[in-house]
Amino acid sequence: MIRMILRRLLISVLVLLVVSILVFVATLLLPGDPARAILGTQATPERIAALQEHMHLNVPVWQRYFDWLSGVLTGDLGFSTSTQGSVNTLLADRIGASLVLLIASAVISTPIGLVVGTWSAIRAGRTSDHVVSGFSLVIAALPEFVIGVALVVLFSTSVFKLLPSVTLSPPGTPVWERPTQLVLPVLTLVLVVTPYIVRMMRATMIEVLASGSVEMARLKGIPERIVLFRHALPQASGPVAQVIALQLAWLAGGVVVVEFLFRYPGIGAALIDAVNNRDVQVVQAITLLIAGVYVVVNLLADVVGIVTNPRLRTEVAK
Amino acid sequence: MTALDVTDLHVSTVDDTPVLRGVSYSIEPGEILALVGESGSGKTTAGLAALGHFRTGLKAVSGSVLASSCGGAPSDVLALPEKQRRALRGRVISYIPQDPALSLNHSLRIGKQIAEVLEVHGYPGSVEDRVRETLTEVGLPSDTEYQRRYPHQLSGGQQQRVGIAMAFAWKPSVVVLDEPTTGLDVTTQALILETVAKLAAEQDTAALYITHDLAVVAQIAHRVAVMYSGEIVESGAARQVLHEPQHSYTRALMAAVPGIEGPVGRSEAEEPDEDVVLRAERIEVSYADTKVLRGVDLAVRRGESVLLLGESGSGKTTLSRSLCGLIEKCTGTVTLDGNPLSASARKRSCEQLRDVQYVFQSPFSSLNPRRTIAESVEVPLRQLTDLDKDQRRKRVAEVLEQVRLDPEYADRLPGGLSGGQRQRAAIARALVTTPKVLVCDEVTSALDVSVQATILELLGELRTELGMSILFVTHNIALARHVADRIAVLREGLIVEQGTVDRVLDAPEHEYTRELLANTPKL
Amino acid sequence: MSGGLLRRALGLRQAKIGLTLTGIVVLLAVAGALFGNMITGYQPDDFSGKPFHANGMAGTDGVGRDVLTRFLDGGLDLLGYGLAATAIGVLLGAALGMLAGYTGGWLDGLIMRGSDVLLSIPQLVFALLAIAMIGPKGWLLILVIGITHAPRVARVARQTTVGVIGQDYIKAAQLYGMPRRRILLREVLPNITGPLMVELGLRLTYSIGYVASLSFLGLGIQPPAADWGLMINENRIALVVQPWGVVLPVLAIAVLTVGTNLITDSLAAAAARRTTEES
Amino acid sequence: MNPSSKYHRIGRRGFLGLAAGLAAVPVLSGCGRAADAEASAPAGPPKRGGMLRVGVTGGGSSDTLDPHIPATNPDIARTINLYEALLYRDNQFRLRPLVAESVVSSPDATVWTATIRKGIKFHDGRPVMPRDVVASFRRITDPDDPKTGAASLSMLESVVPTGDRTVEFRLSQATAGFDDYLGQYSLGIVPADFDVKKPIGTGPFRMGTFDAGLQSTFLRNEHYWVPDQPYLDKLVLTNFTEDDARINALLSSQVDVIDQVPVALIDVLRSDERIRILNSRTGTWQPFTMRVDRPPFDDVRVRQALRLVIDREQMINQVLSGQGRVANDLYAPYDPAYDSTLPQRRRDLRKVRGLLAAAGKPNLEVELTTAPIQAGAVEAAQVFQRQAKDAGITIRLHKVDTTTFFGENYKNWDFAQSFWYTRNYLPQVNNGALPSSPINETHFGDPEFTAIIAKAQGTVDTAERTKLLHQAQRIEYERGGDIIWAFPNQVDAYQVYVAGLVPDRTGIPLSGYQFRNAWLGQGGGA
Repeated sequence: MIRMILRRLLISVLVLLVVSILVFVATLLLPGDPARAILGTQATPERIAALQEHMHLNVPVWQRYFDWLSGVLTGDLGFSTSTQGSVNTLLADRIGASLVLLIASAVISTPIGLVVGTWSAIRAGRTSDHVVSGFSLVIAALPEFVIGVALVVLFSTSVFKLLPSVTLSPPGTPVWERPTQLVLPVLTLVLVVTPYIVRMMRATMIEVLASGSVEMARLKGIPERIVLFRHALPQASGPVAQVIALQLAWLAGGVVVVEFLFRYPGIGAALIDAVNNRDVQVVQAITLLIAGVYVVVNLLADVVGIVTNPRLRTEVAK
Repeated sequence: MTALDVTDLHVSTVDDTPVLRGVSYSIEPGEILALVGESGSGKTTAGLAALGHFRTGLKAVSGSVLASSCGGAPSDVLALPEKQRRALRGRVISYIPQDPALSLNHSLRIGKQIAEVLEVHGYPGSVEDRVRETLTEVGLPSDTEYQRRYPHQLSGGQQQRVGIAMAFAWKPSVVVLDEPTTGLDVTTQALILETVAKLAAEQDTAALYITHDLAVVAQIAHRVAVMYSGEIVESGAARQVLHEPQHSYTRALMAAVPGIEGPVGRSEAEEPDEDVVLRAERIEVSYADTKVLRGVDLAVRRGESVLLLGESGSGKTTLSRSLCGLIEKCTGTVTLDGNPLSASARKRSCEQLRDVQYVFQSPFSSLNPRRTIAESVEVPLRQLTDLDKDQRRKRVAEVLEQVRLDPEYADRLPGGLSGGQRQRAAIARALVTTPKVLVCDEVTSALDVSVQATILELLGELRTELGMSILFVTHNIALARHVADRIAVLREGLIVEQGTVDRVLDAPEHEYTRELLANTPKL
Repeated sequence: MSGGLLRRALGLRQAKIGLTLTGIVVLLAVAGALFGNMITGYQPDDFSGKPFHANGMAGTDGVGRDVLTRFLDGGLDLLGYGLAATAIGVLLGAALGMLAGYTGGWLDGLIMRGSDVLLSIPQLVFALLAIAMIGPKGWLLILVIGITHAPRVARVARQTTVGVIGQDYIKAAQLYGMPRRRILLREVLPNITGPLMVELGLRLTYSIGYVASLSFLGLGIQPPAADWGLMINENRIALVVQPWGVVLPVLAIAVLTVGTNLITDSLAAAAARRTTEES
Repeated sequence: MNPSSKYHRIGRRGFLGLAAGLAAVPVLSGCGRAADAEASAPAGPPKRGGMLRVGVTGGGSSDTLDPHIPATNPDIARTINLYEALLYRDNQFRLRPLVAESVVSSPDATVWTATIRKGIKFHDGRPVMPRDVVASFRRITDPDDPKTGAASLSMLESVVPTGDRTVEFRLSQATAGFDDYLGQYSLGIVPADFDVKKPIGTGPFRMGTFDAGLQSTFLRNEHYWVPDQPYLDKLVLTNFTEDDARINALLSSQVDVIDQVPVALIDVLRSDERIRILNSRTGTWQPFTMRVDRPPFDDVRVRQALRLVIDREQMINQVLSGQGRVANDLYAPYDPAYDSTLPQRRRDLRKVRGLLAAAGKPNLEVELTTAPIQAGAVEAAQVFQRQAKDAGITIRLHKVDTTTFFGENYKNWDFAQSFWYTRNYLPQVNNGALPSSPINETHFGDPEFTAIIAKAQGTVDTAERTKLLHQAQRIEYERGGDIIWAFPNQVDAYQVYVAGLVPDRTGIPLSGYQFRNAWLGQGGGA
């Protein structure tokens, strides 16, 4: 088992390494000279040269990559040209803010998704199941900004005027100090993510409930509650961990649009800004960060899958 | 007093297609009733109905299922409220499933799974002791270490014993066994049957034994009920039904069962190396660390039929595929008429490919579901011959006729054909290039026994008509006299015994062959 | 064949609803682009009043253009981009997935590890990365969304291909010396159309969402084009005073994606049913 | 004004980025502190005390307290309130003394003498001495590290103290409007021992706290030279990168004052009785720039055609929501020498077609590079594109991001856009219309024009100079490369209880950020 986990770990590290190369190479293709972009109208050849020197733009590409990578590994994410400061400072508060959004959404949507999905699976074929399936199918189709805008129209501007539609913390204050501002962004993410969890949970549970071992448990006369919790749910835990991981990983990327929509001061909004400003190192850092979250979350899901599966956990009898 | 009394049971699908049409049977304590039928006859539905369980998509329409616990008044399982019905299950009526690998919970230790059935119904004594006891009863170790194992740490036979232990833990008055030995080799099957019979007798349990295998029935059942398309067409004492069947279906069924005694063995004198078409020497195949074939020598003579006998895991499919060039990593030599064949079909010439053909085990998997039968049969011609379109079409029609397949099926997709018809089409595809050697890999094991008989008959006729050689690969020794001239017995990658059919069946030399013959149930 | 699958899927009520919804929006987008100005009397870039005023049925946008006209004109690009991206993604993904699944070995490893790398970057983030590099060009949107679909489609294609090549009829084809390309095209492909059709629908739904999202972020279709995603971005500042500029495109995108998703789900149901029936 | 600070980088996403903006209007309107108080416009004499919270557009972690390199709006606001130059432009765009009492020219305009205001002191109480002025200008024109203002002071040879309170500026060439250059806010006078870490100047406020990219606070300068001023005890500047966040902050009374209201939202804000709009006519301009040395714009008829095809009123209506005045392809409207006698150019499609036909380009097709360099810039390009279509001219929009816009091709786009603050004519020409100008986007280098300007620079006599400048303006009117279609208004907003903010012509938001005049009435100053 340890070997399998280590193997997965190694693969994850390799994937991240390749991602880092990809991201680095991609940003090399950026048009325009970052030094010139920083200096803007004050660009004289001398100052450009000096800045290029300072930014190590004149050393070979591979060396820049290793400089950058060793920086990233030691926690130095580089220099943001548009804010003229370190990427660390730029992202420090934003990572926290995004995490708040991410964790709040995950903590709300996961249990709801699991419970509703299971409930729907138990009642498969009945009206309530059809309603749940229909709803989740419809909502799952909607792009996040459509849900977000709809929520704004519904709760903020036009129908009910209850909640703020933009995040408006004075700079420097943590986002969670104004919880009402978190409601709509979190709700949007919850609505985006929950249908997927519901659908996957429902499908998995229907399959598990139709499996031989659950049928056997029922034929043993085991009460339905125990059948569900002892026989059905543990079998679903592997796939469900995968789904949750996938959704968490999705959230890491999905926050981009939602943060932009609600003016939420997280890394997603920072990414859009950086793309607009062609702020190379910020784009690099955020992309790598999101990819990192993605890979780590998936790794965790795999580990959960390995640990909860007795077949993988124990030796096979010879 | 009757332990289980099923009366006029009607079951249909939710959209009202009848599945069971008035099934009635009863079993006395200590009696074993075999419910026999081919696939789709409704026997499993009838068995599960005894526990008041209907699979998704099915519903009970009418009828009653009266079960009596030892000494208690009979109660109608179907009419009981859910809670009381549940109280009966596992305690008064228990169930042993077809495939323990699918039915045991893989995330629970086996001890726990057995204990569970005792706990949920409130076992009066010590659960721990009873678990140990039942494990011993089914012939498994009962120590704590063993109880802490997970199902995947057991072999198939052991898993099925755990299933039996669960079923007999409460000493139920009725046990329903749904093809409990399918997929097990004959030796294990014999042990399981013995255990079941012993426990039923000891505990005075009424057993409903669902099976398609008439030979097994002869071995275990007191009485037999034969099901055909949702009805019991004939029932009675085992001996009577098996040997003096009344109903035409039963008679046909009995006739189709290949007996190991069979007709007459077409035995000729053993004259090795005479006119060998296909010869394999020192064939070895390994996957990772496992040697599947460990140096096999085999020869097939012109016009001869050789039965390659082996249980699952013996390497018989690997061997037959190696001969056809489907196992690229096999070593050793395969020669056709003295000319060496490449291990890879891709490197064999068209002529070589035409001369050695292969029929797959499952006709459900060997035909592309997106091609019509005619298209599938045409493929070898298109790939391996220079015939033009018209010639090909003519040849396809010809060969379809040879396998007695109605031309109207030619333009259908495999989905529109029955299993037997599909297998005929698959055989047609193999014959379309008039091969010198036809390798048939378990071609009947996916088919019902009545269909099996017709396919075997067809193969026999074709061999005579076309004069080709057949390598008939099977696990079922009972087929030997029906199809083969010679037998080669494969065990763990080695041929342990070869000889004429009569010689091997009548005077087996190898211990393993003897064991196989002993454990094979006979009618 | 897949025609049968479609027929079977369209037999479902859900598919009929989906088809109707999709049809309405597609019709709106196509007819709107062709005849929009006849209905409203304005061209998409004509000025009909002061910015964010109530002139016309749905008011004006941020530079005083008629919102209804632009709404009618704004769906076709989205549809076209979505379809093109989907086509690229599904074709590329199916080809790679089938190749990986059929060939196995190092090529399989290379393709699948490569797609792991792509998969570890969320699709939208990857698109943003590309747009940051090259700028918001139409062809880039199509290409990058297509490329990010590919590994996801490839996974499905590979998985189903592996399932199919385990079937004996593939062995049979090998036995008859059928070349690899022909096996893939004639034996494998027809048998994975079900999952691929489902992928097609799914990817179309997502493509529409991504194109619209990127336009909404100001990084997709560029002004002065009338485009639903872009309109939402341009007009949401005045949501309180002139909501139509946001509400109309939001509704259209919602109906469209819900429609395609309903069809996709029906396809999945039909494909699943077909598989069980055939086995 | 100086060239490098002319771009508000704020409008990066400009209009487009305005998010759900007003979405929060009705929501937040209930929670403001002024909602229940009887807030009404203050009247009577200014009241002392209180804290003014200002929401300012833009800024970032590159924010600085350096008086001589302000770049973003928050930088400018800080500079104006911490430091003072010798002269400044008042709300009417008149040149007024600040640290200097007076600045007078020698007859030949080669030597300018500034007299330091009597009794003026730095924040730490030290009087301003000539050596401080000298040191300040040395710091600005340091050849190793030239500051923002250095570019416009190329004619400055030396700064020499000539008395207790006088300093002489000696020039290498006669410069008639030299005092105009001294009126730039980036030429603040600081102590000779100035250190950015101890930001000391003579401004109405002294530094409190400074958090780059976020917020800075200021305290009243007790030594300020204007009696009673400033009225406020405390000033807080908060950066808002996002327009909608800034507007919502105002509506929710998190700030008292904001700069830069998107024009399309003026009516919406106006309908809120707690809010007042500060609408300033300015001399800022957002031209389309055509390179006169590149085809097809090297043909003057093409340039004229494009100037005639634009519908200026419609541009103002659609792009600026009516907030602006029609311009006549000339800048510097507040310069006394502005030539208002030139006929107003109006749209004339017949003439356009005639000109294009004559130029041999009846189906003119050009590419316009646009970027959100300023609120409304991309919209202006779109509206112009549509207007040109009426005359059969095809304008392809090449939309780039600001970084690309200001990247390698900056100042070399064939056809693009620009944005300038209010300036007088000669400084503007020096900045952008001469071959030697730092930012000559049109590559305008008309020899006749250059000669006239050179002559005007050295002409001290006002009437004579005005005549020359009229000639120069006529040349630009006829042959120039800028399409100047409007002078947009500067629109800011404040809570009704804020007083002392008046319309300002400079184009710098919020009365030129001169918060020394601001005070709080009933309801404010919490």
